Amino acid sequence: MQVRYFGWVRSRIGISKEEISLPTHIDTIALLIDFLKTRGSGYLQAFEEIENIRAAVNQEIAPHDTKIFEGDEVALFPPMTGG
Amino acid sequence: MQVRYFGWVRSRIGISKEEISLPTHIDTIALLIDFLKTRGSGYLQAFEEIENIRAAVNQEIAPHDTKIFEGDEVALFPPMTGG
Amino acid sequence: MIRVQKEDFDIGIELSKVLKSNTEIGGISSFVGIVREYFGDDQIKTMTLEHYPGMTEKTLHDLEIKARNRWDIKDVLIVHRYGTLEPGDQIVLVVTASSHREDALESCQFLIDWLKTDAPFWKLENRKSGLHWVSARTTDTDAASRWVANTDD
Amino acid sequence: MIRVQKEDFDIGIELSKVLKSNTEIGGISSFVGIVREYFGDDQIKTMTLEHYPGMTEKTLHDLEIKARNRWDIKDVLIVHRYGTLEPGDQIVLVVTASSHREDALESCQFLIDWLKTDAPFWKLENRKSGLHWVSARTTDTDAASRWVANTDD
Repeated sequence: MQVRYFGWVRSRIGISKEEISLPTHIDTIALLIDFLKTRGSGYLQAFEEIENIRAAVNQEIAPHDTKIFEGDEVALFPPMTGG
Repeated sequence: MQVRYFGWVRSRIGISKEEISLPTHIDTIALLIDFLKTRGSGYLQAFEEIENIRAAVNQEIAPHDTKIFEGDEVALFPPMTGG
Repeated sequence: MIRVQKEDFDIGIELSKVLKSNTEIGGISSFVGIVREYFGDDQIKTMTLEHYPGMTEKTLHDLEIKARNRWDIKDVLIVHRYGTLEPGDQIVLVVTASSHREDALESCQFLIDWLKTDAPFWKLENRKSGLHWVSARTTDTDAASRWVANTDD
Repeated sequence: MIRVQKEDFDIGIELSKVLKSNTEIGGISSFVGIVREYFGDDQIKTMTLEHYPGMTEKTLHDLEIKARNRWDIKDVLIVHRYGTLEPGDQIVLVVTASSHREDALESCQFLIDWLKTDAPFWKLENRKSGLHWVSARTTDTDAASRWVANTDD
Protein backbone atom coordinates (compact mmCIF):
# COMPACT_ATOMS: atom_id res chain seq x y z
CA MET A 1 0.00 0.00 0.00
CA GLN A 2 1.20 3.49 -0.78
CA VAL A 3 1.02 5.87 2.19
CA ARG A 4 1.48 9.61 1.66
CA TYR A 5 2.14 12.32 4.24
CA PHE A 6 1.54 16.05 4.00
CA GLY A 7 2.06 19.18 6.11
CA TRP A 8 3.53 18.69 9.57
CA VAL A 9 2.76 14.95 9.41
CA ARG A 10 5.24 14.78 6.54
CA SER A 11 7.81 17.06 8.14
CA ARG A 12 7.75 15.13 11.44
CA ILE A 13 8.05 11.73 9.76
CA GLY A 14 10.65 13.09 7.36
CA ILE A 15 9.38 11.45 4.16
CA SER A 16 6.48 12.28 1.85
CA LYS A 17 5.50 8.75 0.85
CA GLU A 18 6.37 5.11 1.38
CA GLU A 19 5.26 1.61 0.44
CA ILE A 20 3.90 -0.32 3.40
CA SER A 21 3.23 -4.06 3.39
CA LEU A 22 0.05 -4.29 5.45
CA PRO A 23 -0.01 -6.99 8.14
CA THR A 24 -3.36 -8.75 7.57
CA HIS A 25 -5.00 -7.53 10.80
CA ILE A 26 -4.40 -3.86 9.83
CA ASP A 27 -7.62 -3.12 7.97
CA THR A 28 -8.66 0.42 9.01
CA ILE A 29 -6.99 3.83 8.97
CA ALA A 30 -6.99 3.89 12.79
CA LEU A 31 -5.11 0.57 12.92
CA LEU A 32 -2.70 1.77 10.22
CA ILE A 33 -1.87 4.82 12.31
CA ASP A 34 -1.27 2.64 15.41
CA PHE A 35 0.97 0.42 13.30
CA LEU A 36 2.93 3.40 11.95
CA LYS A 37 3.47 4.74 15.49
CA THR A 38 5.59 1.65 16.25
CA ARG A 39 8.04 2.65 13.51
CA GLY A 40 9.91 5.40 15.34
CA SER A 41 9.82 8.71 17.18
CA GLY A 42 9.05 10.77 14.05
CA TYR A 43 5.89 8.74 13.55
CA LEU A 44 5.01 8.96 17.23
CA GLN A 45 5.34 12.75 17.10
CA ALA A 46 3.40 12.99 13.85
CA PHE A 47 0.42 11.08 15.23
CA GLU A 48 0.42 12.20 18.87
CA GLU A 49 -2.66 14.43 18.47
CA ILE A 50 -4.92 11.93 16.75
CA GLU A 51 -7.85 14.39 16.68
CA ASN A 52 -5.76 16.57 14.34
CA ILE A 53 -5.04 13.80 11.86
CA ARG A 54 -7.12 13.76 8.68
CA ALA A 55 -7.03 10.91 6.20
CA ALA A 56 -7.86 10.28 2.56
CA VAL A 57 -8.31 6.92 0.86
CA ASN A 58 -7.76 7.05 -2.89
CA GLN A 59 -7.88 10.85 -2.71
CA GLU A 60 -11.25 10.99 -0.93
CA ILE A 61 -11.51 12.26 2.65
CA ALA A 62 -12.22 9.26 4.89
CA PRO A 63 -12.95 8.85 8.63
CA HIS A 64 -10.49 6.84 10.73
CA ASP A 65 -12.70 3.75 10.83
CA THR A 66 -12.64 3.42 7.03
CA LYS A 67 -11.59 -0.03 5.79
CA ILE A 68 -8.39 -0.06 3.78
CA PHE A 69 -7.07 -2.60 1.28
CA GLU A 70 -3.69 -3.47 -0.12
CA GLY A 71 -4.06 -1.56 -3.42
CA ASP A 72 -5.32 1.68 -1.79
CA GLU A 73 -3.51 5.00 -1.71
CA VAL A 74 -3.83 6.29 1.84
CA ALA A 75 -2.82 9.84 2.82
CA LEU A 76 -2.42 11.19 6.35
CA PHE A 77 -2.20 14.91 7.06
CA PRO A 78 -3.18 17.79 9.38
CA PRO A 79 -6.42 19.76 8.88
CA MET A 80 -6.25 21.47 5.52
CA THR A 81 -5.58 25.17 5.15
CA GLY A 82 -6.54 26.02 1.60
CA GLY A 83 -7.76 29.29 0.19
CA MET B 1 -36.74 77.08 -5.18
CA GLN B 2 -34.90 74.82 -7.58
CA VAL B 3 -36.79 71.59 -8.28
CA ARG B 4 -35.07 68.73 -10.11
CA TYR B 5 -36.57 65.66 -11.72
CA PHE B 6 -34.96 62.32 -12.56
CA GLY B 7 -35.87 59.02 -14.21
CA TRP B 8 -39.45 58.64 -15.40
CA VAL B 9 -40.51 61.64 -13.29
CA ARG B 10 -38.25 63.73 -15.53
CA SER B 11 -39.29 62.05 -18.77
CA ARG B 12 -43.02 62.43 -17.99
CA ILE B 13 -42.69 66.10 -17.02
CA GLY B 14 -40.35 66.73 -19.92
CA ILE B 15 -37.79 68.92 -18.13
CA SER B 16 -34.98 68.08 -15.74
CA LYS B 17 -35.18 71.17 -13.53
CA GLU B 18 -37.06 74.38 -12.98
CA GLU B 19 -37.29 77.35 -10.65
CA ILE B 20 -40.52 77.42 -8.68
CA SER B 21 -41.74 80.39 -6.66
CA LEU B 22 -43.28 78.72 -3.66
CA PRO B 23 -46.71 79.98 -2.59
CA THR B 24 -46.33 80.57 1.17
CA HIS B 25 -48.67 77.72 2.23
CA ILE B 26 -46.55 75.15 0.32
CA ASP B 27 -44.12 74.12 3.04
CA THR B 28 -43.69 70.34 2.70
CA ILE B 29 -42.69 68.00 -0.12
CA ALA B 30 -46.20 66.49 -0.15
CA LEU B 31 -47.74 69.95 -0.68
CA LEU B 32 -45.16 70.78 -3.35
CA ILE B 33 -46.14 67.64 -5.25
CA ASP B 34 -49.86 68.54 -5.01
CA PHE B 35 -49.01 72.02 -6.27
CA LEU B 36 -46.96 70.64 -9.19
CA LYS B 37 -49.84 68.34 -10.19
CA THR B 38 -51.92 71.45 -11.01
CA ARG B 39 -49.37 72.46 -13.66
CA GLY B 40 -50.36 70.05 -16.43
CA SER B 41 -50.88 66.48 -17.59
CA GLY B 42 -47.14 65.61 -17.61
CA TYR B 43 -46.96 66.48 -13.92
CA LEU B 44 -50.18 64.58 -13.19
CA GLN B 45 -48.79 61.50 -14.91
CA ALA B 46 -45.40 61.84 -13.19
CA PHE B 47 -46.94 61.95 -9.71
CA GLU B 48 -49.92 59.61 -10.14
CA GLU B 49 -48.36 56.79 -8.10
CA ILE B 50 -47.32 58.79 -5.08
CA GLU B 51 -45.98 55.70 -3.26
CA ASN B 52 -43.33 55.45 -6.00
CA ILE B 53 -42.10 59.01 -5.62
CA ARG B 54 -38.91 59.53 -3.68
CA ALA B 55 -37.61 62.96 -2.70
CA ALA B 56 -34.37 64.59 -1.68
CA VAL B 57 -33.91 67.96 -0.01
CA ASN B 58 -30.48 69.47 -0.54
CA GLN B 59 -29.28 66.10 -1.85
CA GLU B 60 -30.42 64.13 1.21
CA ILE B 61 -33.24 61.60 0.98
CA ALA B 62 -36.29 63.08 2.74
CA PRO B 63 -39.79 61.76 3.55
CA HIS B 64 -42.77 63.55 2.00
CA ASP B 65 -43.65 65.39 5.21
CA THR B 66 -40.26 67.13 5.30
CA LYS B 67 -40.49 70.93 5.60
CA ILE B 68 -39.06 72.83 2.64
CA PHE B 69 -37.83 76.40 2.37
CA GLU B 70 -37.31 78.85 -0.44
CA GLY B 71 -33.53 78.33 -0.79
CA ASP B 72 -33.71 74.50 -0.83
CA GLU B 73 -32.87 72.25 -3.75
CA VAL B 74 -35.66 69.69 -3.94
CA ALA B 75 -35.46 66.62 -6.18
CA LEU B 76 -38.31 64.24 -7.09
CA PHE B 77 -37.68 60.86 -8.67
CA PRO B 78 -38.68 57.18 -8.84
CA PRO B 79 -37.07 54.56 -6.55
CA MET B 80 -33.38 54.42 -7.34
CA THR B 81 -31.83 51.62 -9.34
CA GLY B 82 -28.11 51.91 -8.76
CA GLY B 83 -25.52 49.20 -8.84
CA MET C 1 -12.30 55.90 -2.50
CA ILE C 2 -15.26 56.55 -4.74
CA ARG C 3 -15.50 57.58 -8.37
CA VAL C 4 -18.46 58.45 -10.58
CA GLN C 5 -17.47 58.47 -14.23
CA LYS C 6 -18.55 58.00 -17.83
CA GLU C 7 -15.38 56.09 -18.71
CA ASP C 8 -14.88 52.36 -18.44
CA PHE C 9 -12.51 50.95 -15.77
CA ASP C 10 -9.91 48.19 -15.78
CA ILE C 11 -10.49 45.81 -12.87
CA GLY C 12 -6.94 44.42 -12.95
CA ILE C 13 -5.47 47.90 -12.58
CA GLU C 14 -7.98 48.93 -9.90
CA LEU C 15 -7.31 45.78 -7.85
CA SER C 16 -3.54 46.12 -8.07
CA LYS C 17 -3.81 49.71 -6.82
CA VAL C 18 -5.87 48.51 -3.85
CA LEU C 19 -3.39 45.71 -3.15
CA LYS C 20 -0.42 48.10 -3.17
CA SER C 21 -2.18 50.46 -0.76
CA ASN C 22 -1.59 48.27 2.31
CA THR C 23 0.63 45.33 3.31
CA GLU C 24 -1.91 43.96 5.82
CA ILE C 25 -4.36 42.90 3.13
CA GLY C 26 -5.14 39.17 3.21
CA GLY C 27 -8.18 39.15 0.94
CA ILE C 28 -9.78 41.33 -1.69
CA SER C 29 -13.42 40.93 -2.61
CA SER C 30 -14.88 42.52 -5.67
CA PHE C 31 -18.12 42.72 -7.56
CA VAL C 32 -18.68 44.01 -11.08
CA GLY C 33 -22.15 44.76 -12.42
CA ILE C 34 -22.59 44.15 -16.14
CA VAL C 35 -25.22 45.25 -18.67
CA ARG C 36 -27.14 42.13 -19.69
CA GLU C 37 -28.13 41.42 -23.27
CA TYR C 38 -31.70 40.32 -22.67
CA PHE C 39 -34.66 41.25 -20.52
CA GLY C 40 -36.59 38.00 -20.85
CA ASP C 41 -36.82 37.57 -24.63
CA ASP C 42 -36.51 41.28 -25.26
CA GLN C 43 -33.06 42.26 -26.52
CA ILE C 44 -31.39 45.21 -24.82
CA LYS C 45 -29.69 47.50 -27.33
CA THR C 46 -28.36 50.09 -24.89
CA MET C 47 -28.82 51.08 -21.27
CA THR C 48 -28.55 54.72 -20.22
CA LEU C 49 -27.70 55.53 -16.62
CA GLU C 50 -28.94 58.89 -15.41
CA HIS C 51 -27.76 60.10 -12.01
CA TYR C 52 -27.95 63.03 -9.64
CA PRO C 53 -24.50 64.65 -9.70
CA GLY C 54 -23.42 65.73 -6.25
CA MET C 55 -25.91 63.53 -4.41
CA THR C 56 -24.37 60.46 -6.04
CA GLU C 57 -20.87 61.21 -4.79
CA LYS C 58 -22.25 62.06 -1.35
CA THR C 59 -24.21 58.79 -1.15
CA LEU C 60 -21.31 56.62 -2.27
CA HIS C 61 -19.01 58.36 0.17
CA ASP C 62 -21.49 57.81 3.03
CA LEU C 63 -21.72 54.11 2.11
CA GLU C 64 -17.93 53.83 2.19
CA ILE C 65 -17.87 55.37 5.68
CA LYS C 66 -20.61 53.01 6.89
CA ALA C 67 -18.70 49.98 5.61
CA ARG C 68 -15.45 51.15 7.19
CA ASN C 69 -17.20 51.69 10.53
CA ARG C 70 -18.79 48.26 10.51
CA TRP C 71 -15.98 46.04 9.21
CA ASP C 72 -12.23 45.94 9.64
CA ILE C 73 -11.37 46.93 6.09
CA LYS C 74 -8.09 48.32 4.82
CA ASP C 75 -9.39 49.77 1.59
CA VAL C 76 -12.65 50.38 -0.27
CA LEU C 77 -13.17 51.35 -3.88
CA ILE C 78 -16.51 52.11 -5.52
CA VAL C 79 -16.56 53.08 -9.20
CA HIS C 80 -19.97 53.77 -10.73
CA ARG C 81 -20.48 54.69 -14.36
CA TYR C 82 -23.20 56.81 -15.95
CA GLY C 83 -24.13 57.50 -19.56
CA THR C 84 -25.06 55.12 -22.35
CA LEU C 85 -23.73 51.56 -22.13
CA GLU C 86 -24.07 48.43 -24.22
CA PRO C 87 -24.64 44.79 -23.25
CA GLY C 88 -21.47 43.34 -21.75
CA ASP C 89 -20.30 46.77 -20.55
CA GLN C 90 -19.25 47.24 -16.94
CA ILE C 91 -21.59 49.41 -14.84
CA VAL C 92 -20.19 49.36 -11.34
CA LEU C 93 -17.21 48.05 -9.42
CA VAL C 94 -17.04 47.48 -5.67
CA VAL C 95 -13.74 46.39 -4.12
CA THR C 96 -13.11 45.78 -0.43
CA ALA C 97 -9.81 44.68 1.07
CA SER C 98 -9.22 43.32 4.55
CA SER C 99 -6.85 41.20 6.61
CA HIS C 100 -9.68 38.68 6.93
CA ARG C 101 -11.81 37.30 4.14
CA GLU C 102 -15.08 37.53 6.09
CA ASP C 103 -14.76 41.30 6.41
CA ALA C 104 -13.88 41.70 2.74
CA LEU C 105 -16.72 39.45 1.54
CA GLU C 106 -19.43 40.85 3.80
CA SER C 107 -18.59 44.51 3.27
CA CYS C 108 -18.54 44.00 -0.51
CA GLN C 109 -22.01 42.46 -0.38
CA PHE C 110 -23.24 45.22 1.94
CA LEU C 111 -22.04 47.93 -0.43
CA ILE C 112 -23.53 46.41 -3.56
CA ASP C 113 -26.85 45.80 -1.76
CA TRP C 114 -27.08 49.42 -0.65
CA LEU C 115 -25.92 50.85 -3.96
CA LYS C 116 -28.96 49.18 -5.52
CA THR C 117 -31.43 51.00 -3.30
CA ASP C 118 -29.66 54.18 -2.16
CA ALA C 119 -27.45 55.44 -4.97
CA PRO C 120 -29.36 58.00 -7.08
CA PHE C 121 -29.15 56.28 -10.45
CA TRP C 122 -31.97 55.49 -12.85
CA LYS C 123 -31.62 53.07 -15.71
CA LEU C 124 -33.35 53.46 -19.07
CA GLU C 125 -33.17 50.43 -21.33
CA ASN C 126 -33.50 50.82 -25.05
CA ARG C 127 -34.89 47.41 -25.93
CA LYS C 128 -36.06 45.93 -29.18
CA SER C 129 -39.62 46.53 -27.91
CA GLY C 130 -38.93 50.18 -27.05
CA LEU C 131 -37.71 52.34 -24.16
CA HIS C 132 -38.22 50.99 -20.64
CA TRP C 133 -37.23 52.40 -17.28
CA VAL C 134 -35.77 49.66 -15.05
CA SER C 135 -38.02 49.15 -12.00
CA ALA C 136 -36.65 48.94 -8.50
CA ARG C 137 -37.03 45.36 -7.22
CA THR C 138 -38.51 44.80 -3.79
CA THR C 139 -35.96 41.99 -3.36
CA ASP C 140 -33.28 44.69 -3.56
CA THR C 141 -34.89 46.60 -0.72
CA ASP C 142 -35.08 43.36 1.26
CA ALA C 143 -31.40 42.63 0.57
CA ALA C 144 -30.39 46.06 1.78
CA SER C 145 -32.59 46.06 4.86
CA ARG C 146 -31.29 42.74 6.22
CA TRP C 147 -28.07 44.64 7.03
CA VAL C 148 -30.13 46.86 9.31
CA ALA C 149 -31.71 43.90 11.10
CA ASN C 150 -28.27 42.34 11.59
CA THR C 151 -26.51 45.33 13.12
CA ASP C 152 -25.82 43.48 16.38
CA ASP C 153 -24.14 40.45 14.78
CA MET D 1 -13.13 25.81 -14.59
CA ILE D 2 -10.43 25.06 -12.07
CA ARG D 3 -6.67 25.44 -12.24
CA VAL D 4 -3.90 24.48 -9.82
CA GLN D 5 -0.65 26.17 -10.73
CA LYS D 6 2.69 27.52 -9.54
CA GLU D 7 2.41 30.62 -11.75
CA ASP D 8 0.77 33.90 -10.82
CA PHE D 9 -2.49 34.95 -12.48
CA ASP D 10 -3.82 38.24 -13.87
CA ILE D 11 -7.26 39.00 -12.44
CA GLY D 12 -8.15 41.44 -15.20
CA ILE D 13 -7.48 38.83 -17.87
CA GLU D 14 -9.29 36.08 -15.96
CA LEU D 15 -12.36 38.24 -15.40
CA SER D 16 -12.57 39.35 -19.01
CA LYS D 17 -12.43 35.70 -20.12
CA VAL D 18 -15.32 34.90 -17.76
CA LEU D 19 -17.28 37.91 -19.01
CA LYS D 20 -16.84 36.90 -22.65
CA SER D 21 -18.01 33.35 -21.92
CA ASN D 22 -21.69 34.28 -21.65
CA THR D 23 -23.97 37.18 -22.60
CA GLU D 24 -26.43 36.53 -19.76
CA ILE D 25 -23.98 37.61 -17.08
CA GLY D 26 -25.23 40.52 -14.95
CA GLY D 27 -22.71 40.34 -12.13
CA ILE D 28 -19.29 38.89 -11.45
CA SER D 29 -18.08 38.31 -7.91
CA SER D 30 -14.48 37.59 -7.15
CA PHE D 31 -12.21 36.99 -4.22
CA VAL D 32 -8.42 37.00 -4.18
CA GLY D 33 -6.44 35.65 -1.24
CA ILE D 34 -3.14 37.40 -0.60
CA VAL D 35 -0.05 36.47 1.45
CA ARG D 36 0.08 38.85 4.40
CA GLU D 37 3.30 40.45 5.61
CA TYR D 38 2.85 39.90 9.32
CA PHE D 39 1.58 37.27 11.70
CA GLY D 40 1.02 39.53 14.72
CA ASP D 41 4.43 41.20 15.10
CA ASP D 42 6.27 38.35 13.42
CA GLN D 43 7.30 39.19 9.86
CA ILE D 44 6.51 36.60 7.19
CA LYS D 45 9.41 36.18 4.77
CA THR D 46 7.84 33.52 2.55
CA MET D 47 4.88 31.16 2.59
CA THR D 48 5.13 27.74 0.96
CA LEU D 49 1.94 25.99 -0.12
CA GLU D 50 2.16 22.22 -0.27
CA HIS D 51 -0.74 20.33 -1.83
CA TYR D 52 -1.89 16.84 -2.75
CA PRO D 53 -1.75 16.69 -6.56
CA GLY D 54 -4.72 14.84 -7.97
CA MET D 55 -6.84 15.19 -4.87
CA THR D 56 -6.61 18.98 -5.11
CA GLU D 57 -7.99 19.09 -8.65
CA LYS D 58 -10.70 16.60 -7.70
CA THR D 59 -11.75 18.64 -4.65
CA LEU D 60 -11.87 21.94 -6.52
CA HIS D 61 -13.83 20.33 -9.32
CA ASP D 62 -16.34 18.88 -6.81
CA LEU D 63 -16.74 22.31 -5.21
CA GLU D 64 -17.43 23.86 -8.61
CA ILE D 65 -20.15 21.25 -9.26
CA LYS D 66 -21.71 21.86 -5.85
CA ALA D 67 -21.83 25.62 -6.46
CA ARG D 68 -23.33 25.16 -9.93
CA ASN D 69 -26.02 22.84 -8.52
CA ARG D 70 -26.96 25.22 -5.76
CA TRP D 71 -26.92 28.59 -7.52
CA ASP D 72 -27.88 29.83 -10.95
CA ILE D 73 -24.35 30.61 -12.11
CA LYS D 74 -23.14 31.05 -15.65
CA ASP D 75 -19.45 30.56 -14.99
CA VAL D 76 -17.06 29.59 -12.19
CA LEU D 77 -13.30 29.93 -12.06
CA ILE D 78 -11.07 28.73 -9.25
CA VAL D 79 -7.31 29.25 -9.56
CA HIS D 80 -5.18 28.03 -6.65
CA ARG D 81 -1.42 28.41 -6.52
CA TYR D 82 1.15 26.23 -4.79
CA GLY D 83 4.88 26.65 -4.17
CA THR D 84 6.76 29.41 -2.39
CA LEU D 85 5.15 32.84 -2.29
CA GLU D 86 6.05 36.20 -0.80
CA PRO D 87 3.97 38.78 1.09
CA GLY D 88 1.63 40.57 -1.31
CA ASP D 89 1.56 37.59 -3.68
CA GLN D 90 -1.79 36.23 -4.85
CA ILE D 91 -2.65 32.74 -3.50
CA VAL D 92 -6.12 31.98 -4.78
CA LEU D 93 -8.77 33.43 -7.07
CA VAL D 94 -12.47 32.57 -7.02
CA VAL D 95 -14.74 34.08 -9.66
CA THR D 96 -18.45 33.44 -10.03
CA ALA D 97 -20.69 34.98 -12.68
CA SER D 98 -24.46 35.03 -12.74
CA SER D 99 -27.44 36.90 -14.14
CA HIS D 100 -28.23 37.97 -10.58
CA ARG D 101 -25.84 39.44 -8.09
CA GLU D 102 -27.10 37.37 -5.14
CA ASP D 103 -26.12 34.12 -6.85
CA ALA D 104 -22.71 35.47 -7.80
CA LEU D 105 -21.99 36.86 -4.33
CA GLU D 106 -23.22 33.86 -2.35
CA SER D 107 -21.56 31.22 -4.50
CA CYS D 108 -18.25 33.08 -4.34
CA GLN D 109 -18.42 33.15 -0.55
CA PHE D 110 -19.45 29.47 -0.46
CA LEU D 111 -16.47 28.47 -2.58
CA ILE D 112 -13.90 30.41 -0.61
CA ASP D 113 -15.32 29.08 2.69
CA TRP D 114 -15.05 25.48 1.52
CA LEU D 115 -11.64 25.90 -0.07
CA LYS D 116 -10.37 26.85 3.39
CA THR D 117 -11.45 23.59 4.98
CA ASP D 118 -11.64 21.05 2.13
CA ALA D 119 -8.90 21.80 -0.38
CA PRO D 120 -5.80 19.71 0.45
CA PHE D 121 -3.31 22.53 0.90
CA TRP D 122 -0.96 23.10 3.82
CA LYS D 123 0.81 26.38 4.42
CA LEU D 124 4.29 26.68 5.88
CA GLU D 125 5.31 30.19 6.87
CA ASN D 126 8.95 31.14 7.03
CA ARG D 127 8.77 33.90 9.59
CA LYS D 128 11.44 35.99 11.27
CA SER D 129 10.98 33.74 14.34
CA GLY D 130 11.34 30.52 12.31
CA LEU D 131 9.24 28.02 10.37
CA HIS D 132 5.57 27.69 11.35
CA TRP D 133 2.79 25.57 9.87
CA VAL D 134 -0.41 27.60 9.55
CA SER D 135 -3.11 26.10 11.81
CA ALA D 136 -6.63 25.46 10.62
CA ARG D 137 -9.01 27.93 12.29
CA THR D 138 -12.20 26.61 13.87
CA THR D 139 -13.91 29.76 12.57
CA ASP D 140 -13.15 28.46 9.06
CA THR D 141 -14.89 25.18 9.81
CA ASP D 142 -17.84 27.15 11.20
CA ALA D 143 -17.95 29.33 8.08
CA ALA D 144 -18.00 26.29 5.83
CA SER D 145 -20.57 24.35 7.84
CA ARG D 146 -23.15 27.14 7.89
CA TRP D 147 -23.68 26.34 4.18
CA VAL D 148 -24.74 22.84 5.25
CA ALA D 149 -27.20 24.15 7.83
CA ASN D 150 -28.68 26.48 5.24
CA THR D 151 -29.26 23.97 2.45
CA ASP D 152 -33.02 24.50 2.57
CA ASP D 153 -32.89 28.29 2.19
